[in-house]
Order: sequence, then C-alpha cells, then structure tokens
Amino acid sequence: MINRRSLLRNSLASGAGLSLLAGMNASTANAADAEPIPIGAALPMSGTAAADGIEFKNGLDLAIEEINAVGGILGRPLELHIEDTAEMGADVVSQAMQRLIDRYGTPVIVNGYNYGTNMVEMDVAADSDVIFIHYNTLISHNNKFKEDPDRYYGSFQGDPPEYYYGPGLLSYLNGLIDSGQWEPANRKIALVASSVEYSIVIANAVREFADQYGWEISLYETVQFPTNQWGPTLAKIRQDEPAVIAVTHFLPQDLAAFMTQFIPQPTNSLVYMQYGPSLPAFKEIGGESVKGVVYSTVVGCLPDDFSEGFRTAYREKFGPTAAYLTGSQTYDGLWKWALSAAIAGGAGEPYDGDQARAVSASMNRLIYRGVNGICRFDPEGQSAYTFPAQTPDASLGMPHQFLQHQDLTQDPVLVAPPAYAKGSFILPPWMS
Amino acid sequence: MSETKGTSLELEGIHAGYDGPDVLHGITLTVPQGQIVTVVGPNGHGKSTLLRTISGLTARRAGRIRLGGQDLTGLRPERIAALGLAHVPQGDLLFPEMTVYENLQMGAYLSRDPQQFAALLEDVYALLPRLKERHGQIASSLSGGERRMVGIGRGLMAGARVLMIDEPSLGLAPLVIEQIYEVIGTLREQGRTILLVEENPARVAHLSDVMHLLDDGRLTWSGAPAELLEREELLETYLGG
Amino acid sequence: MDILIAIITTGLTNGALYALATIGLSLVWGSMGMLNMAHGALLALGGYAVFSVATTLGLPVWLAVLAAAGAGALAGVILYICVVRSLIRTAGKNFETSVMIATVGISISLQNALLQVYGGQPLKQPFGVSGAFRIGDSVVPWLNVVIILVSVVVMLGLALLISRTRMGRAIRATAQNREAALLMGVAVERTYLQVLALSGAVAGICGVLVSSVTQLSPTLGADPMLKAFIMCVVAGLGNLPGAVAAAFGLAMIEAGVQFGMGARWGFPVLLMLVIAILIWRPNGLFGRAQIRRM
Amino acid sequence: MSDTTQTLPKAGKTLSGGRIDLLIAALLLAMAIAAPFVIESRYMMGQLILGLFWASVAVQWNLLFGYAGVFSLGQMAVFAVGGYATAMLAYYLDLNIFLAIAAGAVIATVFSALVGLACLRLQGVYVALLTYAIAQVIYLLIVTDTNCFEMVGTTCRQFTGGATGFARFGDFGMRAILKGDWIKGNYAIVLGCFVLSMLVSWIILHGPMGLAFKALRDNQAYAVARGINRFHTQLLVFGLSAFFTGMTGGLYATHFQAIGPGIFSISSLLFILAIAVVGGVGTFWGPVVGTIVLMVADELMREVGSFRSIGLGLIIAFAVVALPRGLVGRFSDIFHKHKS
Repeated sequence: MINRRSLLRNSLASGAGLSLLAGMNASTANAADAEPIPIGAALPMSGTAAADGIEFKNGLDLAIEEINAVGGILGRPLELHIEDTAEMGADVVSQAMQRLIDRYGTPVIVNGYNYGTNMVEMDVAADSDVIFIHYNTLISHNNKFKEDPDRYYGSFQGDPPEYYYGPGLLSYLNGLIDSGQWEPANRKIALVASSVEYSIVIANAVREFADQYGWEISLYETVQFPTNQWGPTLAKIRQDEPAVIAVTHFLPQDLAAFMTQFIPQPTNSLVYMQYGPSLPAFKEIGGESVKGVVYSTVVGCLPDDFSEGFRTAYREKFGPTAAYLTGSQTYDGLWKWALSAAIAGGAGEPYDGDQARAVSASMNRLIYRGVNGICRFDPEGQSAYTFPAQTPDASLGMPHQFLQHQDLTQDPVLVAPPAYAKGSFILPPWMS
Repeated sequence: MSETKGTSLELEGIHAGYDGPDVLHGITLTVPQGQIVTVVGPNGHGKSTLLRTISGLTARRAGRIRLGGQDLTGLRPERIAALGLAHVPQGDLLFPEMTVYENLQMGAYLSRDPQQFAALLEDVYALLPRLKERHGQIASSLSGGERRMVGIGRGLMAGARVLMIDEPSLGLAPLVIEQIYEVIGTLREQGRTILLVEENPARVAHLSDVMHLLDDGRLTWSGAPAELLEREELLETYLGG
Repeated sequence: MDILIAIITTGLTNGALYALATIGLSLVWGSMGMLNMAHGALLALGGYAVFSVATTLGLPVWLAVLAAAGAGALAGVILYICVVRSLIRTAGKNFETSVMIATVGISISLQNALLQVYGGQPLKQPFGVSGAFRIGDSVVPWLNVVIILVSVVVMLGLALLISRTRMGRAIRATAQNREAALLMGVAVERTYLQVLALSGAVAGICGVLVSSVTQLSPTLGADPMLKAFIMCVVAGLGNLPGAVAAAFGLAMIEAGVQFGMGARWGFPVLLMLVIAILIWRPNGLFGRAQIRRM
Repeated sequence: MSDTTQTLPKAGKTLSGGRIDLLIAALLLAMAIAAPFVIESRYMMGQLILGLFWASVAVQWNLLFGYAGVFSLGQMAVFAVGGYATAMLAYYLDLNIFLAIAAGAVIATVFSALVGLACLRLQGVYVALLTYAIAQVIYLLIVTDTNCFEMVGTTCRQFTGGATGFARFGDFGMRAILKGDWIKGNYAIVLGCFVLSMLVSWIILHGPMGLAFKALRDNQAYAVARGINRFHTQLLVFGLSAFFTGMTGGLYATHFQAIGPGIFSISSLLFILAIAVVGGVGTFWGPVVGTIVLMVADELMREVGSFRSIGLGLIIAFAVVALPRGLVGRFSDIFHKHKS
C-alpha cells in the first residue's frame, strides 16, 4: 500500500507526470471497478542477466504503484505481467512477447534489455499492433526502424543507442584536454571489448570515430564474455602504454576484477568503463582499487533533487542494495507511455492499429522529463535523443552522463555534461 | 580353518539368467567342508553363471543357497563375501592399475586386523612365491600366469570358508596350467573347501572329491571323478572327447 | 620478463582452478562413468556457502571454507540418493546420457534456487587476500599465490586419501573393476556415495577459490566446469594425475595464446588443440581404452 | 535390466509395429492439420512451430544417438550451420529463401560429414567432447569477430554477423499473402518439412541401413564382422541427420527472421537432449512425445513465475530417474506386457 506521505514524496519524483495524470483522471469516475489494463514485460528473470531483469521488474512495479495511486489511466488501473526470457534468444523473447499479447492482451510491452534478439521484438510488436518500449540500447533498433517506419511505428527505444558512446567518449576526452584538466602522454586508446553485440558496437564506434577526434587505437582486444583473468590483456596494455584504456565489457564483477588486477602495476592511463561501474557490486567488490574509474551511461537515474524521491522510494521498497539505476529505465518508460496513452484517450488493445498509432503519435510528441532526464524520440530511429552528441540543447536530449568514482563512501560523481554535473573530474590516484 | 565337518555350501533348485531366458535350470549341489567339488561342462553352458549366482553377481530367479547354514537369499555380493565366500572370477578381474601387493590387500578388504593380514599374506607368499617377487609391479603389466596367481592369491587373502575358482586354466600355456593346478593341489592338501569350475575333466579329476557335469544349465551327471573318466560316452557327447 | 611472469601467474592460477574443478569431475567420471553436469552448480553452492557463513553469520573465514566443503559434500550425497542410485539400477547402457541429462536438470534447479535465495546481483566473496609482491618489475597478487597453494594442498590431501586409506583403495578398486570390488566385499553403492560426497566437497572448496576471482553469481561455475569437462576428457578417463597435468598445461597454453595472439584466441585455440589431441589419441592423452559399463 | 536392444529381436513384429506407427502418424498428423483451424492464438501457433523445430532436431539427434549410438553434442552447431548458411546466402547473395534453405541443408550435411570423419575413431563421451569442442570453436570465432566486412548505415557488419547475427534476410512471404494469418502459413511450411523429415527417417530406419545403424550401436565388433562398413555407415548417419537438422535450422532462421550466435548456447542443446531422453532414446516417437511433454511442462511452469526454472530442472531430472527408457519406452513396455 502506498501512503499519503510517500505519495507526496514520489510526486516530487515524477513531478509533472503524476499531477498531469491525476488531472486527466479526475474527469473519469468509478476507477475502483474498472477493468485493469494489462502491462507486459519480457525480462530475463533467470540466467546470466537475472540481476538486471529483477531491477527492471522493480522499476515497473514502482511505476505501476504510483500510477494506480492516482487512478491509473483514465480510471483503469494497471496490472503487470512478466514473462521470463532467461538466456534471451530471438525465439524465446519473441515467443514471450507473443504470449503476453495473446494471453493477457497487453497493449504495451515495456522491456529492459534482451540481448541476442536481432530486434525481432519489433516484428512481434508490429504484427500485433502493440506499443513496445525497450532499453536494448542498440543502433540496430534505429536501422531496423528506418527500413520500414510505417510498420515499426509502435517500437520505441527508451534510451539512445549504444553507438553514441563512441563520439560521446571521444568528445568528453577532448573536453578534458581542452579545459586543461588532463594532459595525456600520447593519443593512444586501448580498446577492450567483450563478445557481446553491445560491447562490440561501442568499441567499434570508438574505433570508427577515433581518427576524426585525433586519437589512435593502439590495441583492440576482444575478450570472452564473461572474463575474470585479465593478466594477458593487462600485459599487452603495459607493453605499449596508452593514454586511455576503454573497457566496453560491462559485467560489474569482471570490471572490478580488472581494476584489482590493474592497480598493483598500473599504467599512466585514464580508465574508462562501460555500465558495470554504475552498479553497487562494482564498488563493493573492487574496493579501493576502483577509485578514479570513469564510466558513462546514456541512460541512468540522474543524481539530482528531482529524482531523489524516486531513489528513496526505490530503496525503501526493494532494499538498500537494489540498483535503482537499472530500475529507473523501465520506470520512466512506463510513465511516459502511461501519460501518452492517457493523452491519446486510452491504452487500446492488441490488434487495434488505430489506437496504437494514436498512442505512438502522442509518445513521439510528448517530451518527458523522467528520473533519467529528458526522453524525446528521434523521428529518424525512434530512439531517445542523446545530449550532447545528437542535440546541443540539454532540454531536448537524454544526458550522456560521465561519472567518476571519487569518494568510495559516496555515490559516484557526475562530472559531465556540464549542465548536470555535480563535481569535476579528478586525476585518478594511480596517475598522480 | 578349524571348522566342524559338515556342509559348507548348499544349492537347491537354482534358476538364474541375465536379460533373456534362464541359463540355469534348477541346480542342486552341495560342497562339503574340506572337499573340492568340481563342475565340468562345455563352454557357454552356465558354469560361470553358476558361480556368479552363488556370489550374488547374477540375480537368482528361484531356489535357495546356504553358506555354512546361513541363507543367502536377498543378500548383495559384498554381504555374501563378508559371510565367508571368496570368488576367483573368470578372466581374473584384477585391479589393473594397482600393484600386486595392493591387489592382495584388496583381497583382505573385509578384514581390519593387521595381524591376521600379515599371517594371510605370509601364507599366500609361501604358496605363490612369484607374487612376493612381483609385489610392487602393476597388475596390468604381469604375464597371464602371474595374473592368475594374483587372482587366486587375492581370493585366498579373504580367509574365506569357501573358495570358488572359475576355470583356472583358461587361456594359459600348458606349462603354466600345470603350475596352477599344482597350487590347487597344495590347497587340497591344506584341506580347503573349494568349488572349482573347469572345462576339461581330465585336468581336475585327480584333485576333486566330487564331480558334476553341467550341460545346458542342468546337472546331468554327478559322482566320483574316477567314474566320470570311465564313462567315455558321456565325455564324448558333452565334451566332444 | 614482465610479460612472462604475467603469463605464468595467469596460467598457474587458472591451472590450479581448472585442476581442482577437473579432479572433482574426473573422480566421479572415473569411478562411476558419470559426467556430473551439476558440478558447476556445486561450485556455485560452495561459493555462496562461504558468503552465508562468513558474511551473513560473521563466522571466521576458515570455518566458512569448511562449511563450503560440507555443503558440497552434502549436495553430493543428496544427488546420489535422489538421482544416481536409481539410475545405476535402471538406466543400463543409457546410464551415461541419462545421468548427464538428469544432472543438467539438477544443475538448472540448483542455480535458480541460488538466484532466488541470494538475488542476481554479484556479491563480494569474503574469502580473499589483498596485496601483492614484486618479482623484479612485475607484480604478483598474493591472492593468486593463495589460490595455487590451497588448490595444491587440497589435491595432495585427496591424493593421500585415495592412495593410502582403506576408503581410497575401495574407490580405486571400484573404478578399476566394479565386479571384482564387489567380490572383495566392497559395498560399491556406499563407495559411490563416498565418491560423490568427496567430489562435492572438492567442488565446494573449488567454488570458494573460483569465486574469490569471479565473485559470486549463480552461474559462476559454468565456465570452470566447461573447462574441467575438457581437461577431464583430454586427460583420459578418470586419470587424476593426468587431469591435473592437462589442467595446468592447457591453462598455460591458453594464457600464452591470449597474450601472443589476442584474448579472443585463447579458448578457441585450446579447443582446437583438444580436437587435434582426440583425433590423434582417441582415448585422451593418458586414457584407459574402455569405459567400464555399470 | 532392460534396454533398447529389445527392438531388434522383435523383427517378426515389424509389420504390426509399422501399422502402429502408421496409426500414430495419422492421428498426430490429423491433429497437426486441425490445429490452425482450431487455434486462434498466435502465441499457441508460435509454440507449435517452435515445438516442430525442437521435435525435428531431437528426432535427428535420436537418429544419431538412439539408433547409431553416436553421442554427438554438435547437434545445435549443425542446426546453426543450416540457419547461418540460409541467412548468409539470402543476405549476401539475395538467394530465394527456399533455395537458400535447401542450400543450407546441403552445407550442414557437408559440415556434419566432416565432423563425422573427425569422430570416426572415437567412442562415447569422447565423441561428445569432440563434437562439442567443434561447436564451441565456431561459436567463439563468430562472437568475437569484430572485423568490419561492410558498413550498414552507420555501423559495421562482420562477415559472420559477429555477436549480432543476421536479421531481415527474407521470410516465407506469408505476410504478403495471408496478412494477419501469416503465422498459419509459416506453420504449414514448417509442418510440411517436418512430415517429410519424419517420413524419410522412418523409411531409412526400417530399411537395411537402419539395421546397419542398430547393429553398429549394439555390437560394433559383430557388425563389422558381418560386413557392415563402419566408416560408410557412420558418415552416412552423420550426413543424413545433418540434412534435416540443417534444413530445420534454415526454417527456424526464416521463421524468426533472425539467427544469432545464441543458438549455439548449451541450454538449447541440453533442451534437445532432454526432449529425446524424456521421450525415449532409440524409439521412433520418443522425441515427438518428449517435445510435447516438455513444452507443456514448460508452459505450466510459467504459472509459478520465478520458480519456473527450478521446476523445469526438477521435472527433467525426475523424468530421467522415473522413466529410464523414456515415456515411449515405458508405454511400449506396458503395451508388450499386455500382448504377451
């Protein structure tokens, strides 16, 4: 049950959203006996990615609790249905989504990520006329959307594709140099990717743009997924010391292991990592050795006042170690959809193309400020705009956040983009 | 071996077989204390099955087996061994990666008394001096005759009341066969209780107290060894001369 | 020099981990012709047992490691009683495949049970040593030394147990000739139980060591088990010293290739080597020719 | 002790056995044909198609292991080769999808025959490891492939598809013809191919070649003494089983319009093995029954939410322990007991 106090606090979090929805609901009566709207989610609840699957579900649970507390969507409460996608193959995920649609009649499916699907989810959504929001963070979404925008009208990627990590990182590095915060010994980057699409696309994007930004890729290593013995890779890095080590592998425990094996014999390099450092486990496992690590994320709960209510509520509800950074994604996704559906006059149901198109149109129109920042869809690819790589206007794109582990007793410090930054970059201890 | 004279092993109407139909059709025989009873018969007529059934390796379908008066029904092989039955199986079934000494040690697996072990080992080494010479050698590297000796020695190490030996001459050179039967002769002099299985009656007649002819799973003739050797027509029919 | 030491450190550490995972697997395989696909899950169980005892209950770490061995052994016993015993009696010549599939089922269940109990977020393993020492310019973490030492001690202990005790003799006898062991009075079923318990205990300790590097997640055993499976078969059926040699040898080669050719080639080259070995020697490097039927 | 050799001595009953097979086949086929007319749910149709895929792969694996005694763990690799070949031919060469599937099946056959060649001297678990190692090497080389082969839009595509795989290389064309009912068209194609593969397998198993397989499985020395050429027979069984496995892989890729390295995963392989073992290794209908049972079990387990995987694992373990010869073996035991 949600009480009045926490409702108030949460209304701080979802701010405009909550009151907007409440306002729209005010005109509709008898919310109590209205038939619930089924909400679908196909998440990896078991297997290698289960940890994240659970957080994605938490985010949805919290959003639904809040939305229902103000009367649901036009008087109809939301009801969550989960399908487990375990090892997340194309077959499993598309069948899971189809099951949600056929079994529960879900007009919307909000997924976290499922990797290895080749974005077949979009075909399921298109064939059944449902709205599909996901956080796969893949440029393949945009590419597929572009091939047939009319068919894939209902598919949205709630965050910017991983591709923008490439230019984002490079322009951040140049910014550090230009502002005099860092003087690199050379212009070499050592790229360490793991054998997963996400990791490889990011590494490839960095490689592709390196020239343009004045950098040289001195080493490109693809390690297995997962990996925990970094000895040979580190030895290679030490052979030709780069100014930047960019690890696009993302499992927190493996990245922590990288740091514990790197620190005893460090090189004079900035260490940049992907995703994993945002999870509590990274710091807990790596301890002192992760101090100074820079990482970035194109989506994640911003450490600002606006999201404080969300963060508190999340930790209260799911425990102190719960990773709200992950849960925030589906949380925002569902909120944005709920508002759009309310504006469009209802959630609709599967195989009702007209209503789904109406909801889709209102999702494209609505610029939503969630706990992850701005969500505004790029009409070219129907993924969230990223700021600053795609748009120079902070109010029109989701911030590509650069964070650094500075004081281990505190949360990591947001060091870029400047509009959101809470502190500034410090030279990691092994470099000074 | 100090035990009152009497019957050590009794079989009554034994039926047994593997996956298919019965191999043994109602075997009844007794092995009296201190005697050597021999079962002869052509290959593939159930001699080994008989011994395997007694030691519990092959399931019995009907009948009763008693060892020293105790019923063996429903007991697993390791329990039967513990009651005092040692089986020297066909083809030796040594522990190939163990030394000769370790194989003998395994023979006395059930005895936890080091003194008894030492005494038994001394007896076995006295009977089979070759084993003492080869005690540290890996079993799989021994010659056929030596392996047979290890098999018999291992059986003796159990200190069992009844010893069953399956075709001790199988696959050995004539000279070696002679040595092996010499050993069994010594065992006979020591007054051991033995159930012996052999294809060729002539080889074992002088060692046996009683002989049985096993044909197609049935005992077709029983009596004193000398009698069997006189019955040439029997030998001709069943054993092909 | 620096590079050589890095490769040797990685090779020896991985070798120690692989070897420990391999002997647990190989012991069971050699004595009962059973490929225990739940071995990886037992590793994970050991890792989490240490976490529960040391982190949650706050007891000393050495006690927790013992608890991990105990948990592994107990799981082995349960596995025997619930699954293996009846398969030995009923599966006949399909035992090899049946037991593989059944243990796969157990492994899926056990992994997901751990997921339900501990959650999916990686947890920090309390067993660990920080710090490092220097050899010339290069640095070797103490943790790697501890892993190698513990693993060697456990393997020596197991070797002594197998070669010097009555139980060990019974295990070897059963492995080499099940029927003969029965005739000697060895209670073969009890021996199987002991083998699985022993292997479970080794797996528990191995899980502690593995997770001191990988940290705790329900799937932590999958990779070491896969490697152990390979070492085990390359070494040949149930050959424990061979398995240890194969583990260290292949781990060294893997580390060398990872450095020389790039990380992506480490495991593939190792596998290609395995393929070549099997084509050249169909029973593994030091293998027995035949799997003795149940 | 009871084992699968029972099928051999009962040669005198092949006629009645054949009649029973025909009856079962007719019954199953009638249900399969009726399904799209009764079932409205696209999910259910999807599950049926998935079931046909798994059943087909399990049937072919059973041909290898259950009948020829080759314990291969490379089955999903053969499946993947078929799927990848189909996707790559259609993607790079714009080959008609049906031609691509046929070509994929042939490529899978060649691949599998090569694997069979490597396995020739091996037995039991050693075959398992070798086939598994081969599958794993291919998988690892594909997923760690990062070299750009061509640029697609803004991203680079590896020749092998890399960690991403291939998507949108063509489909059966049913969306254009049947619109919303396209899945029923896909079902018809997949069912047709499945029936074809079952038919061919049945004919082979009941012909002289089937006897040779079984003879090699049950007693290799004896079979070789009787003049059965192990080399030819084993290669043949590898190739044969691979043709239909590869074809299924191609159908799979086309139906889902995607193929990626995930298909090599050990969990899908083990699911196939579980299907065959639960249904009954070495029985003709075993894999089909196993597929039905495991997919229904999986479906029911979805109701218990997060305990699904725990339950599914226990069901598999329990089925193996309680039904040592699989469900079909158990049924036929009961059936034969009643007859005699």
